[in-house]
Parts: sequence; C-alpha cells; structure tokens
Amino acid sequence: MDHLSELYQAVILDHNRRPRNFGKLPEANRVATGDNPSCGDHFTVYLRLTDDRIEKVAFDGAGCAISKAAASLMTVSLMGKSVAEAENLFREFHHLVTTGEADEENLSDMAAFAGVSQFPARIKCATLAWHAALNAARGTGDKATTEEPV
Amino acid sequence: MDHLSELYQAVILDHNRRPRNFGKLPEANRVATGDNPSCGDHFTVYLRLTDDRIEKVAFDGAGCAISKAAASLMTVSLMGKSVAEAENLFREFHHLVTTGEADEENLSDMAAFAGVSQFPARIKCATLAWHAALNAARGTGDKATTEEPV
Amino acid sequence: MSAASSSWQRGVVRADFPILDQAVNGHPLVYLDNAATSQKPRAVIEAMQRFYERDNSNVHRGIHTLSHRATVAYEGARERAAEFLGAADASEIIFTRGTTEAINLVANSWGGAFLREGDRVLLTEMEHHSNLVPWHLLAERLKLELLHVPITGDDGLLDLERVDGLLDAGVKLFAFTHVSNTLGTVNPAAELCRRARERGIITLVDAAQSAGHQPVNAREIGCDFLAASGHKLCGPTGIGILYGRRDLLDAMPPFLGGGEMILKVGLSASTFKKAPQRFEAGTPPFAEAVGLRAAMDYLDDIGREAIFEHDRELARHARAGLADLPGIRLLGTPDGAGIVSFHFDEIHAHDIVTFADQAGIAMRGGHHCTQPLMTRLGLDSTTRASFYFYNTREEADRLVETMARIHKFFTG
Amino acid sequence: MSAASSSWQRGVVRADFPILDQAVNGHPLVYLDNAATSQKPRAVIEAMQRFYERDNSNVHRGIHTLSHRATVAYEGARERAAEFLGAADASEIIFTRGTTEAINLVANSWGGAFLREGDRVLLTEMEHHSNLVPWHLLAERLKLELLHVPITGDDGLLDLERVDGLLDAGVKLFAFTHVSNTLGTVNPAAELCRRARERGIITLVDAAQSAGHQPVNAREIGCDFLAASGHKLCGPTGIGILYGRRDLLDAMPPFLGGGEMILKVGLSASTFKKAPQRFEAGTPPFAEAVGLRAAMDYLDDIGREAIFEHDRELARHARAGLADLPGIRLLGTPDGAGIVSFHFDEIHAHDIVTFADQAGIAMRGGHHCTQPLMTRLGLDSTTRASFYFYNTREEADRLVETMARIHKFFTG
Ligand SMILES: Cc1ncc(COP(=O)(O)O)c(C=O)c1O
Ligand SMILES: Cc1ncc(COP(=O)(O)O)c(C=O)c1O
Repeated sequence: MDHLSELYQAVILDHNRRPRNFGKLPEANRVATGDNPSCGDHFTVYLRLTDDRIEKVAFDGAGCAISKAAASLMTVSLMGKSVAEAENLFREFHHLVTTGEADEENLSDMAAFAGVSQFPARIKCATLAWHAALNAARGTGDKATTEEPV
Repeated sequence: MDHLSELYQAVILDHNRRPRNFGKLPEANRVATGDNPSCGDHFTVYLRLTDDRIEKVAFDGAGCAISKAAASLMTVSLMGKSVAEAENLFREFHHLVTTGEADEENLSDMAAFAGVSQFPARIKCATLAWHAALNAARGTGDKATTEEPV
Repeated sequence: MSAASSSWQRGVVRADFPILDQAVNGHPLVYLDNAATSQKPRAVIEAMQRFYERDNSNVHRGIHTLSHRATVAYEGARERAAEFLGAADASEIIFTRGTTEAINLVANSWGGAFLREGDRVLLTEMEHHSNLVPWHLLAERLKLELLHVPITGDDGLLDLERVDGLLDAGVKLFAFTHVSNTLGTVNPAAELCRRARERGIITLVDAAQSAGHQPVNAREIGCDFLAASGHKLCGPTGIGILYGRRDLLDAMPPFLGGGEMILKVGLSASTFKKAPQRFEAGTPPFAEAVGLRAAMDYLDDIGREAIFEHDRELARHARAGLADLPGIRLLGTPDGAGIVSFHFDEIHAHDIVTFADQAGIAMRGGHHCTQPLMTRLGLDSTTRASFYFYNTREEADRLVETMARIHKFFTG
Repeated sequence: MSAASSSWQRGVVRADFPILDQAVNGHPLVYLDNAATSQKPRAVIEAMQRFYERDNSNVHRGIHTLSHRATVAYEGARERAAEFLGAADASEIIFTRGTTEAINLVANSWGGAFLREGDRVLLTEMEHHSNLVPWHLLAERLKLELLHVPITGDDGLLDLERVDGLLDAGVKLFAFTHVSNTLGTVNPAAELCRRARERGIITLVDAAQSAGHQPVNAREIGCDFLAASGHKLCGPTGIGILYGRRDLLDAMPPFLGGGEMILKVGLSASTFKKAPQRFEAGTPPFAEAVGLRAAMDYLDDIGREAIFEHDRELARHARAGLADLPGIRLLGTPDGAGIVSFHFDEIHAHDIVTFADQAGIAMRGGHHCTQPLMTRLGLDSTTRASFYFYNTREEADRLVETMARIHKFFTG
C-alpha cells in the first residue's frame, strides 16, 4: 500500500472530504466546464477576472478524490494570480504529476500530487479542473475534456 | 505431377482445345449464363427444348480448361436427354467431382473428371456450365454463379 | 454441476490461461474485468499462431494450397459460429469487427433500406452505447423517433408491463441487450422477441455479454438479428459475429463496398454477391476467425450452462459479502449474470479501482458505456466486478475484503 | 545495397518466417502471392502471443494495470504508424479493419458530408474494387459522377496527359492507387497530389500495395487521406490504417457509432470525441495493433528502400525469363514494383495456378479485384506473381521454369 498512501496523501484526502471554494460564484465573469467522458467526472470552474488578474475562483461538480482535491487546491493557489502566473503554475503542476518532480516553493500544498505520476491513468483526473480554469481564464470558452491534447 | 495428369486427362485437354457444340444456337428457346466472379469465367448455354426434351445444346464463352472441357462434354451428353435425366446426370457428375467416385456407365467420357475431386478449388469450374444448363432447362432464367449454393 | 465444471473449479482451467499466472502490484492478479474483455486460453492463442505459421494466405480469391486451407478454415469457423449461435445455416453468419460493427451494419443496411421518416425504433434504458449511438446517427439521418423501455429501479429489470404498449406505438424495430453489461440483468429475450414478432416487428439482440456466458440460440430466441464480440468470449480482438435471418439478409443492400462482396464491377456500377459475402467487403479477419473457432470449441467443451451457473454463483457470493459494507448501494438483482455493480456514497469509482488495482484486482469504474442508464440511476459512475469461469470463490472473497479496506481508508 | 539487404539475400530473413519452411505438394513452398497477403515473421506472431499472455485487457475504458498496459501498447502502435506513414501527429491515424474499411470510412464520412449531387470523383482505370465500389455506392446515394484516368496500354501506365483535363472537369476528390496490385505500376503519387492540390481537390491514396514495400510518407506525397492494410505488410489480419489530415478529420462526422467514440450519450442523441477516437467505435483491434507495430519495426529494420529494390529486381529477373516463352503477353512495365502479371493466349490462369501449385508455387490467377482494368485490357484474367523481400532469385527462376513446363503441357 506504499504507492497508495503516496497517492492519497492526507492533504488530498482532506481536500476531497472538505473541498475549498466549492460552490457557484455569483460574481464570476468567466465560466468553463471540464468533463472526463470515460468516467463521468465533471466540474465547472468560476472565475472573477479583473485586469487579467484572478480575483476570485470557485468550482462545483463531482469527481474522484484526485480530481476533486486537485480542483480544490487549485482554487486556493489561483486566488490573486495573473493569467500568465496561472499558466506557469499549471506547467509546474503538470510537470509534477507526470514526472513526480516538484519545485516545492511554488506548488506548496499541491506538491502532495507527486504520487499521481505513479498512476498514469489518473493524471487526467489531477488536471481536469485546471484545463477548465485555464480555458475560462483565456476566455476561449471551450469546454475542456480529458480527450483534448494537453 | 501425378495429380496433374489425373486432373488434365487427355480427353479433357482435347475438349479444351477443340470444344464440341461451341457457338451460338440460333434455334435455341432457352438460354442461361454462368459466371465465376472470382476468376472471370463466363459461359452461355443454349438449349432447344421440345416437350421437356433437350433436342439441341450449344455453349460459348471463356474459361479454364476444366470449365471449358466440362461444358463441352456436357453438351455432348445432354443431347436428347429429358430435363429429369439431365438433373440426374448432374447429380452423378457432381458426386464424381466431389468424391472421385464414378458410375462410369452413365457418365462415359465425363468420368475423366474424377481427378477434380483432388482439387477442391476447381470443383466450381467443372460445374459452372452445368448450373447454367439446368437453370435454362428449368426455365428459371436465373443467372448461375459459382457463388450460389450448389 | 458437470464433471467438467467441478474440475475447472479445482483450478484446472486456470492453467489454460497464461495471463492469470502473474503478480500485479505485488499481488496475484485477480481479473474481474471480464465484461470489458475476456482472457484467452492457450488453445486460442496457439490456434492463431499455428495458422500464421502454416496456413496463412488470403481467403476466397486463390486456388493454391495455402489459400484453399485458409478458405476452409475461415468457412469452417463460419459453420462453427452458426452452430454456436443456433443459426439455421452458415450463410446467416457475417463476420464483423465486433458487436459494435454488427449493430452499425444492421442500422445502416437494414435500417437505411427499410425505415422511413417518422418510423420508431424501440430500445431500452439499459443499452450499451453501441446499441444506442448507431440508432442516434440513423435517427438523425432519417428523422426516426427512438423510444426506450424503462427499467424498474436499482434492481435493473426491464419494466415488462410497458413493453406491449411501446411496441404498439408504431415500432418497426426493437433492439435490446440480452444481458446488461452494467447491471448483469438477464432480459427475457425469447419473450421479448415473441411479443415483437406477433406484431411483425423486427428484433435485434445484443448478445455481447451473453454469447460466451450462457447458451445462446438465435432460433430459440426467435430474433431476427443477433450480435456478439469474439474478444468477450475467449476469442481474439478484431472479430465479431452478426447473425441475421437469411431472408432478411438477402433483401438488404450492401454495407461497405470492396473486394470479395461483388459479382461484377464496372467503372461506375457494381452488382453484389448474396449474404454473407455481400456484407464482408475486403480482406476479412480470417486469422481471427481461426482463433474464434478455437474459443467456441473451448467454451462448449466446458459447457455454457456450467459457465453461467458458475459466474452467477460467484456474483451472488460477492453480492452477499458486499451487502454488509456501510454506505454501499448494490445495483442489479441476485438473479442476474456474473456481474456486480455498486456505488459508495462517499467514494468515487476511480478511487476504488485504483485502490483495488494496488491489491492486484482488475475492475472497472465509470459509466461502462451506459450513460443513459447512469442518468436514470442518478449516478455518474459505478464500480463493476464481472466474473468468468476461471474466477474462483477465493477471488470473490478477496474482492469483498478489499472493498472493506477501501471503505475504511476513505471514510474511516 | 545495405548490409541488411545483403544478409537477407543470403536467406537470413527467411528463417524469421516459419511458414516458408514447408513442402507443398512435395516441393518446397515458393510463396509468390504477396500482393494478396504477406507472411508474418516470428517477431509479429510472438508480439501478439506475448500480449495475450501478459497484457491483454480492453483499452481506454479502464484504469487498472492491465488496461493501462494495453492502452499504452495500443496508443504506442498509433504513434508508430504515424511515423511509419509520415503523419504529422498520431491523431491523424485511425485504425480500421483494412484498406477497404478505410476507404469506405472516407467515402461515407467525408463524402457523405462534403459531396453533393452532380459532384465528380476522379478514379483510375487500374483501381482495386476496394477503391471503386465504395464510390459506386456513394455515387448512387448522392448522384455523383465518376470519372477515370485511363491507362496507356499493356504497360499499365496512367495517361498523365489526361489528368489535368479530368481534374479540371469539376472534380472534388481524386482517389487513386499508389501501386497497382495487378500490374505493379508505381504511380507518381506526389505529382498527382500536387496537381490536385493546386486545384483545391482532396486526394486519397490507396497505399495497400506500397506501404510495406517502399518508403511511404503521407506528408511528402502531400495527400489528404492514405489507406493501408496490416496483413499486406507483415502484420496480422483484422487491422488497417487510415491516415487523414487533422483539419479534415476534425470536420468529418462519425462513421460508425458505439462505445469509445462519444463524449456524451443521452437516450436520443450523442456528442462525439475528436479524431481519431471519433472514428473508432467499439472495441478496436488492439492485439492486432501490437502485431502491426512489430511488423512496422521489422520492416524498417530491414529498410523499405532495400525491400523495394529487392522486390523489383526479382520482378525484372522473372520478366526477362518469362518474355522468352511463346504466346505470353506480359503486362505492366519493367520499372514497376515487385509484381508480374501475364497472360498466355491458349492457357487459362486457373490452369496455370493449379499447375504451379502442384510444383509448390503459390500464385494467383483471376481478375485480382480489378475487373474494369481487365475489361480495359481485353482479358478475363491474368496470372500474377508478386514478390517480397523473403523471396529469392532461385524462386524467380523456379517460376520461369515452371511456366515453361506448363506451356509445353497445355500446348505442346
Ligand atoms: C490496391 C489495393 N487496394 C485495396 C486492397 C484491399 O485491401 P484489404 O482487402 O486489406 O481491405 C487491396 C488488396 O486486396 C489492394 O491490392
Ligand atoms: C452489452 C454490450 N453491447 C455492446 C458492446 C460492444 O462490443 P464491442 O466493443 O466488442 O464492439 C459491449 C462491450 O463493450 C457490451 O457490453
């Protein structure tokens, strides 16, 4: 069960059980959804964007522990970031979940997702909400699905 | 080359080179064609049928040595037969080419086709003109193809 | 149970399946994903290997020795499939890539020729996407209306009282699954076909989940079409079977065009062979047919009645154990086939499947290609264990124990 | 020639093909029916066997270890195929049953969506039925007109002077074979595609006979679609490849409906994934993909340039020997691929093939699924010898000697 406790670290189980910024965001001016058609996971990410800066962010929807905790931790980390900073952060996060290597300073609590790299089938879960958030931030309005190329 | 000389007996090579009753039959009142779509063999059989008796028979078309010789020998043997006798003769011929066993008295020269039974892929060739002839005799007017169940 | 079945319960058949003899994540593999695809006995793997090493050649077109051997093997597989599925004649058997292509063939060829704007097609709420999407595409093209037999609830039974009324609503074709891949429900196929037949309605039975797991006889069922996949019945991938009643097949236009299915081809038009060749354009999966034949022989050697009893017995046993876990929602009925689907209030199927995999257990979590059924049940996904004759009671026990541990891990 | 090619000429590669080591009718097998299907090296047979014995599981839908391994293997084969055929990206590769299904996919999906009554499709007089009949079916459904590039004569070359005029006659799609399976003609695919592209005409290249016999790069050819069959390039039956330019694929509606290709399915409508998944409904031939990948590796290890030179060298050698036989009519040109087709005035192809088979030589006689070409040549059938890299000069000599004996037997 070593790999498992690495995957499901305490911080992940905690965010899964008590997701932060969960719910709709009435003042949102950007919204996008993310679907994983193969398992039915689906999230909506709400952003309040002012002058290219993410002032507020929330999400709702349903999914596995990994996708839900990743969405929750993402909302915490995106608060106050510029869109460019968000893109950078995602690049680091993506690097983390695909390789297990982290630059802990930027990722802070999200470093808990290092274990995902041992579970290639779950990488999609960890990045689902991120794809939706970035689509919203970029204003492309596209629907993110795990079927799209990263 | 044993099997081969059994397949291509002198009488078959002879009928292939000099097919009997080859050509159209202007006085025919029944005509049917036979096709082998996999190799392009195609024959037309012409019958003059009076009171259920085959008075005259001819064929034209093109095909391999086996199919041409079989057509030629068939025309010789059908001359003067009733439709029922033709059906019986075909049953014997079919038995011969599938099993190699002959009742030589009825089949006479056609017994030369016993070797075909060693070449299952060639049975279709030996029976192609027969199917056309019987379709003509029965007056079904169907086109015979080797794709039809025997 | 037969002597055969008691011997395979003692683990004899397991030795026929090389793949089962391995450790996954440090634990002996417990393969409970049989509804997705079955494993292959050595007899099947070796039949194909032997074919490639001795007889391989394209079929039909050739008259040399190898070509003749390959053609005899391919057509022999067709005859065996006719027997396996209770067709009247080998000409009622068309080889396809799988169940999905078989259903698309019927939708395109039969549906395209015989359905008209406003016609209705009856399906059910428990269909696999492969028996839904072909009809969606056709309905859009021809402007058909699709109706669905509802299920009664979590037990996943078809609401049989609704069937007659729906059939009477101007339905031309009734297509339904024999066994639900998500719930394990065994639908009363013969009874459903009888009701349709009385009304002159054409029937298609999706036998993907039944053909390798219980005796399936198209004539006894009384259906017009029946579809199955080789890979789910111990055969190779790349091959499936469509059974179609001869008179229906004869009246249907071609599906795909190409070599093998034609009588005469000109530059701008062609004429076509009879069934089954008319529906097999291009080089068919002939090596796969050899493997499929070995699979059918293998299954009938064991006996499909015995397999059915074994599968459902394991499912009942697993169900009984799982029922005790807190917060579990069990779907389907104990009378179903060897498939158990369940849901935990607070744990997502993907987390369960990942956890189980770490314990060496291969299961599936998701919508199982039955999204409308999920919607009907108010779920996004379930976790599914599906059994086959090579699974054991001990494996069912390991499943239950592992689910108990998972529950503790995520909620305790 | 490369070191590799000289080593396989010394018979090293033959040892990789178990099937070649057998006697047929008392003579060592000489397999000259490679245009119908190729034989399989041990590496391909064993790759599939290993897959079934260790990794077999359905792809995409699962997240357990075996399913992940199978998915990685399947998608790895797609990437390898992209490289093998010069696609820009793996998403431009769709796995089909074979060339025939690939062409039908384009005809139905692209043709169905983008062609209209009165539109013209340009083909050639030398097409295989698989690149004719799908267009016949579509032309009948949509009322299209089909045009054909003529050949110049027995040399079997396309009349290139006629191409521009035909393309200018309102053609929307130009579909042609890269290499003729009957004549061995190698068409100037890049040149033909350039002329079409200049006019905004979509192109489809039938690479069934070229993909395993010479370097084939879709981007260098500049085609929009390209189709090939696994079984003709040392791979298994049941799998083929359609290359399609990404932007075209993205604009095309689904072909078949079913599992794997959907985003969301409701009871009466569905939405679809992007290419390539959109075009792969149902369980794909994933074990075959593993075999196909091994085949592509095997061929590129030898080198397709070397294979091309070897094949055509044998064909030229056989041609030279056959040319001396009285009454022979040789078709195609000495510059073609490794295929020799011929006709004797007084001897039918079937008799030749039967006779050759008795001498252990596997050849094909008939119309080779190119009836319109036969009509054009004024023939019912030809006899065809088709070479591959495992054939030897001695085998080409045996062919010539045997044809001389046959000629004597039937005419002497
Ligand atoms: C030129 C050509 N096109 C298409 C095909 C059809 O290929 P398949 O039968 O593998 O679909 C063939 C082979 O028979 C061929 O030679
Ligand atoms: C009930 C049912 N129908 C159809 C299918 C589709 O079968 P295939 O993917 O082999 O075409 C499946 C399997 O996935 C199934 O379970």
